Amino acid sequence: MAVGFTQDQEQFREVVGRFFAAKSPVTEVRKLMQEDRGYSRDLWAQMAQELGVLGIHYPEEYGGYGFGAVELGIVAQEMGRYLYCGPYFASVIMAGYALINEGSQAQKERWLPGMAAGSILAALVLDDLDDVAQVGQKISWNAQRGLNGTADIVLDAHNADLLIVGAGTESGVGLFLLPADDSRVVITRKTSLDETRKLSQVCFVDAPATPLGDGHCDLVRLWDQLSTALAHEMIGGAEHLFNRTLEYLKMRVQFGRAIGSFQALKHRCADLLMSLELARAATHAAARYVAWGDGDAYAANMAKAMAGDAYMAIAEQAIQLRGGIGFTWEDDTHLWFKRAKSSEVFLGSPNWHREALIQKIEADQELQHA
Amino acid sequence: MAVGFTQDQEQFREVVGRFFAAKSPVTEVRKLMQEDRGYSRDLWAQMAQELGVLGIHYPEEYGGYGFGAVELGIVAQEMGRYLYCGPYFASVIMAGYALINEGSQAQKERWLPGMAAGSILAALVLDDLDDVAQVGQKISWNAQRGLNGTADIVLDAHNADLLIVGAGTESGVGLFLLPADDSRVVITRKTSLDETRKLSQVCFVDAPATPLGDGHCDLVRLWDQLSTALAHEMIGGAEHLFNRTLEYLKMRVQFGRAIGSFQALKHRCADLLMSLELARAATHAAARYVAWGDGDAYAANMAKAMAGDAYMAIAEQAIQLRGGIGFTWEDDTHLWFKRAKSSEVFLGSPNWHREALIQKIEADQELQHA
Amino acid sequence: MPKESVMADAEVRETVRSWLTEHWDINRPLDEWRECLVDGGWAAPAWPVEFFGRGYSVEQAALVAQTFEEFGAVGPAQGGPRRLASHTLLTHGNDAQKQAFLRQILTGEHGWCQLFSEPGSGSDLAGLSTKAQRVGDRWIINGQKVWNTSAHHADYGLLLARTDWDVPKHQGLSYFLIDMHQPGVEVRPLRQMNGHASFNEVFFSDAWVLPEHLLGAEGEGWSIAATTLSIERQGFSSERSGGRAKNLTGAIYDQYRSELAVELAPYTWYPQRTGRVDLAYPRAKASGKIDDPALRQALAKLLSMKKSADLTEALAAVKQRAGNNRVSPEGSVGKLAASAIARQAAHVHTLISGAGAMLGGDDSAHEGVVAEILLSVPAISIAGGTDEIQKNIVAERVLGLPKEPRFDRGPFRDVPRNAVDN
Amino acid sequence: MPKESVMADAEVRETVRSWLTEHWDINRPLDEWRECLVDGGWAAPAWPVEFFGRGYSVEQAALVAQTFEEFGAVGPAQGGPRRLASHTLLTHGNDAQKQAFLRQILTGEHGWCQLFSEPGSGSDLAGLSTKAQRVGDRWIINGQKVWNTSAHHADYGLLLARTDWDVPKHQGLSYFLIDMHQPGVEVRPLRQMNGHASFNEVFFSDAWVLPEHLLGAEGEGWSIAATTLSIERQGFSSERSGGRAKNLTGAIYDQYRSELAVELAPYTWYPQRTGRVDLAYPRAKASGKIDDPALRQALAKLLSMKKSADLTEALAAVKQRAGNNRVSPEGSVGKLAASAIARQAAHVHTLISGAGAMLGGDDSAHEGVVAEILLSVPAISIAGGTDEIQKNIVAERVLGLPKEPRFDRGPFRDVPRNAVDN
Repeated sequence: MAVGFTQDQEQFREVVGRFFAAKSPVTEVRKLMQEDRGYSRDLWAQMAQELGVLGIHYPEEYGGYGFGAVELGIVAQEMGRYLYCGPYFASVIMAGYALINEGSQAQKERWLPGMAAGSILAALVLDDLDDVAQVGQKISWNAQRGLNGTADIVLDAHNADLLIVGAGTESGVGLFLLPADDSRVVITRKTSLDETRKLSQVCFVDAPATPLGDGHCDLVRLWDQLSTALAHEMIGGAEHLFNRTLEYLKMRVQFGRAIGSFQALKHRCADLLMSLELARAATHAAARYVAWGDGDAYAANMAKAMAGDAYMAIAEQAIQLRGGIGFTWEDDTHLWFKRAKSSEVFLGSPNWHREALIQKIEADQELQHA
Repeated sequence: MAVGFTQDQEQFREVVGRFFAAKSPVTEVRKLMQEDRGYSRDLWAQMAQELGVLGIHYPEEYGGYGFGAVELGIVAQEMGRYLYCGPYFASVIMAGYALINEGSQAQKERWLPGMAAGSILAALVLDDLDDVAQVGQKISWNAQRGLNGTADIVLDAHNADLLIVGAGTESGVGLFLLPADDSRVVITRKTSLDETRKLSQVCFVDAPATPLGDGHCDLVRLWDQLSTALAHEMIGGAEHLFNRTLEYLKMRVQFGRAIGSFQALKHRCADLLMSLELARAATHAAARYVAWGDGDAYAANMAKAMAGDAYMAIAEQAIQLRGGIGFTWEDDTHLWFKRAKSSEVFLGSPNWHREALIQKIEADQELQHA
Repeated sequence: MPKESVMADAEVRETVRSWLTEHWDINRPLDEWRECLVDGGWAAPAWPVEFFGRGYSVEQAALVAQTFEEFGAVGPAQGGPRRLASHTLLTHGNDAQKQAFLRQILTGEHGWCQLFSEPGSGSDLAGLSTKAQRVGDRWIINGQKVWNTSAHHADYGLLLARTDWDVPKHQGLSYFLIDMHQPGVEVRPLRQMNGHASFNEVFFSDAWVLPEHLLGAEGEGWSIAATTLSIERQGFSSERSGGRAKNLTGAIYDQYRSELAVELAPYTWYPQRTGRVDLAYPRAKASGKIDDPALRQALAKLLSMKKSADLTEALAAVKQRAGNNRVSPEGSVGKLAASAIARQAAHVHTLISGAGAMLGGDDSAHEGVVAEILLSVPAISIAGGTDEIQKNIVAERVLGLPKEPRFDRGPFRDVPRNAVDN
Repeated sequence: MPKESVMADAEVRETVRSWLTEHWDINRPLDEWRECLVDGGWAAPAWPVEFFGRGYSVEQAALVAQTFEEFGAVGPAQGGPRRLASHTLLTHGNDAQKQAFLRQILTGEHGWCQLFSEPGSGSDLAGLSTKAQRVGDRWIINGQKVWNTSAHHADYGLLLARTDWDVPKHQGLSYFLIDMHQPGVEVRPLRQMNGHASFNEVFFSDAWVLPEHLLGAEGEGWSIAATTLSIERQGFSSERSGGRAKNLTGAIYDQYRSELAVELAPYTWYPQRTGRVDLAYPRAKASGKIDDPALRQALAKLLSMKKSADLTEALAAVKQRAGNNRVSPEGSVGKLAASAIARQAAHVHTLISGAGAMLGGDDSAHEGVVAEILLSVPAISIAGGTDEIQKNIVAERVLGLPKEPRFDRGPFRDVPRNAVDN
């Protein structure tokens, strides 16, 4: 069981962390969340050129850096910490993983270099974000009529040049590719609970689309990859909120003493630290599983479930321990709270992932006894 | 929504409480739990003659006092408080309810007066104590071969003169009656986790038995009645442990102060009080439902689930807050802890009762929309 | 005329009804009607005769209100802060103050607000540090208040400020009636995380109060505030309903509805703050999520908690009516239970929505209500005293556990406090 | 002979192997073999040459142990309390004390026990009140200890007692080596709620200690106790396994097994104390309860907590090896996680057993193990420092939150304490 990070990875985390600390201060977050586009094109270009993270986990032959889930996880964790606003999760992670996993060589050559360079934005359209087994029930594809159906919640579809769409076919669920500006695609913006993450409804009416690769795909693998990246983002956010809360507890005085000296609050913080530490260990283990198959097949489920619970618990307490001020718009806590709530339910609830974990153990046991 | 008790009922509670405080001190509990019989015949006679609680909820025409679930609940609550050891739950409550509910007039005349007078002990044999819907799967009855099968856990069967047995028949599950000393009944004593409650396995081999009433029965109603009585017993135990723990926290000094002045412990006690108050309210509501049909059909399920969770939470903390001494045999806490654990799983776990609650709501809704 | 306190119920009803028959007119302007109400003693029948009332008992006053309701007549100006002001004035005001303010409260001419909490003193209200200094013939006020509902349209404020820094914190406070329309008072709306702006911040920069608007004596502020807070704790649920009049047709009703809309605006999200347990089962059923066993467990827990909390509250009410006035466990856990229920409800609504909980505003389920639940529930364990304070109270007053050691018993000047205050 | 600290691994192994080849004999009596071991310096190779050791590094000593294990040779006398005694003596004993006691620890001639905790001072160990008074040429001991594993067959005890009541509590303690075989010492077994009796209570009534058996100086007891406690925290898991030797055939192994059986008797239920996570999935599967969705949720939580706690522990170990010795969050939450895991495991085992959990003793599932789990798990959040103390430590040392106010800083005589002490 490998644990921990290499020195290079630690250094990379520092560089990425410093970058977003500088480029994604909360004033910027508050500005972008009000806007429809929701991200800065300048910063996107810097992320491609200066920081080099847009294609961090794409193979080098397609303009990427050839790293894997561990390094991508570092980026996601730091983005989550600073609540970075932009289509990174939608394009680089979601659509990127889909292309890497399933794309033909030609498709990868056509799209990945542009995505890594920052000139192309893609979005992955899944018609179910609760349960991977339900994907492809509401959108169908066949060779004659192309894509038909609706996905209710799609990240950053309104910013995308390219859509990759999960759709049911006669022979299972496949991924399909089409330009986002096709007239038979209707993208309708939706209001988000977490306004730092832009959502749309995407509707297809006889929209022609090309199969990604051979039209078959391993959706469970993709779901695990995305869940793992999301868990990292959550851990970063949870760390930030937890640290901010500790600072507040040390500074805020009531009844003549810092409220952090009240034992009930101290013990609560110890409990939160435990959840956070365990969730972080699970999340980093999931990255190693996704990267190298090292560890348990349920690693991503464990990570997403634990990170989701820990982030929400910390977010709730971050408000509660601030009292009234924590409930105001002016205070920043709610921005992370909303991200926590939205991430909790995105790509499977903690309950869903726990059920998936047991199913994987059962499958594994059956394999062993077969 | 009626709430609260009448003055008569409050007075009755006081009388019963004083009785068991005097007659069931913990020294007596420790003595009886070591013995195989597990109860005092003298005390049983006093309970019949002086206290008059053996037939508290039996109709007066059968030697009972004609009271209902509320008064029976008061008795059960006080017994649970003092950890009364004896076949009250098995005979008076379990077998008693079965007879009252389903017995023919002749059967009630034959058995209830003796049970109320303390001269006859009965036991209710159910082959499943987890799920009322599973009763009658392991024991069967037919007119030719009588009873066959095994119940793994039966309360106080070894003390019983009379057995009432739930068994599957061609036309559903029924209750059947036979003397406990029939040679085709094998009663094997089992070790209990909670040694204040004596258990046996009961096995039938072609044992002749008479149908109770017409051989059909409303097991769900019976299960609700028993669960409600058990919930009362749990509330009494929980109250006792909680009060004892508060006393300890006020008395025990560490670091130069009473440990009850530490905020983390104070807040924990406030949380426990909340669980206890809510569970008690639910339990007393269940008694009113069982007695008069007043309230929700799921009242007993709500009570059993909440009382089970509250009692276990209080029992765990009663040990934890005492530290090492709470883990010793010498300290009395474990006696109640074991009763709490054993009651948690007896007649359906909290999870089972919650599921049952939802099923009843669904049934009710369908009825309303039908 | 029979002595009113011994009037039979039927007689009260009849008196009201005949008076209304004579005076009620749906085409009368609302303010004029309210003047008439006050003149007739019907705006506050339980108040003393010398102060616009009729000296009725509380039960009789309730009968009057009920008769108004049946008749479809609009009552006196209501609104939480107005009631806080009138009851505090009735208890602690001198005759001149009562004469000066009570009438305009009932007619609705004056709006009021409460100015207690401060950014630096939330749970520790008595640790507030807004300063009132006597300079010449005036009190000069400097400091900041927060959570002031209705302050943006209030004419007067109930102000708690520190007049003595050399005594323990509870002893140095005084209670003022402050004119909100003056240059030294600035009111800014305060937006919450759920998007609503139900409260204000109020800034005082050399604002002033006349000496005759000190309520009670200097240094008595804390005990007077206790009266205000106890009225606040009784809640405003009945007043917030608006009654039958809000659905009737006629000119005066239109005016009444406009008034109501303004006064109730801060509270539209309050039902969501409780978690909307009422929506849980119907939403689970409608969405098909009722078949998820884990949801069923969570839902059963929620419904059990809610039902047993209702039972507990009912029991507490019975005991209170029976005159059992000591702090009862049933009553004291109600607030904690409400928090636990709201949190569990938010959890259940999240489970029902699944990824749908990513949507906000009107795109959220149930016409936007679900997002509002998720973003409002955090308030319930904070507003009106945090759960932490409530647990201290339960542990000490109900369970008799020893008190926390105190570090703020000395002169307030020497008590450590937040930098923002100094 | 090359300097041992620079000996290559292979050379260490070879030296051990050739010595064992020469001396090891399975028909030799165990006590004779242990004398031989000590004489050869192999009983404690990491100890100094002048005290029965060879001055090896910790890594080299581990190699020696490994080679013994491979060879199938029995090592020196082990057992937790003996190791506490020897390490504390090595660090704080004078030469005479080391000469007097260390050899008989290694040979197994003397058993030891720890005499720290008292009924009146559990979490607050430094608040202990067993009294040591200098009377003539002896220290006279009066008081009571508790949780003393092995005290019933110990020859000597590590005793912490109060010698000065007029200084703050940590400063008034002294550390004694007490002869357990004397009339003033009474040892009584202490039974736990799970039926086992792993501990003892020890009562001192005018028991005595020779002045030369005061360890360190008078008043230094607390800092010496810290050494003992830090060794205790390292755990005894490897020693408790008994190694390969416990399964081999031969006279000396029989003797070793008897010794082991006595020493390990108190610990047979320790695995159950952790909740036996290893049994959860197999039992759920075998019972068919795995199909219960609520159980699946609880089980998944359990397995996730366990797995991530293992990962966290592994990470803490990596960091510690990397020389990062400051208190790390990873290390500090381990004990809390173990408690949470054990509680969750008990919950899961309860769900699996259902009404079967009513059975106890051997009638309980898995040959009685399940009942033992349910009745042993409460110990894990208490033993070795309660969760409450651990949370204080995490909050203060890891998270840097302010300390609790203290009420026990003055002379111990004036500090409030439990009636039982006085």
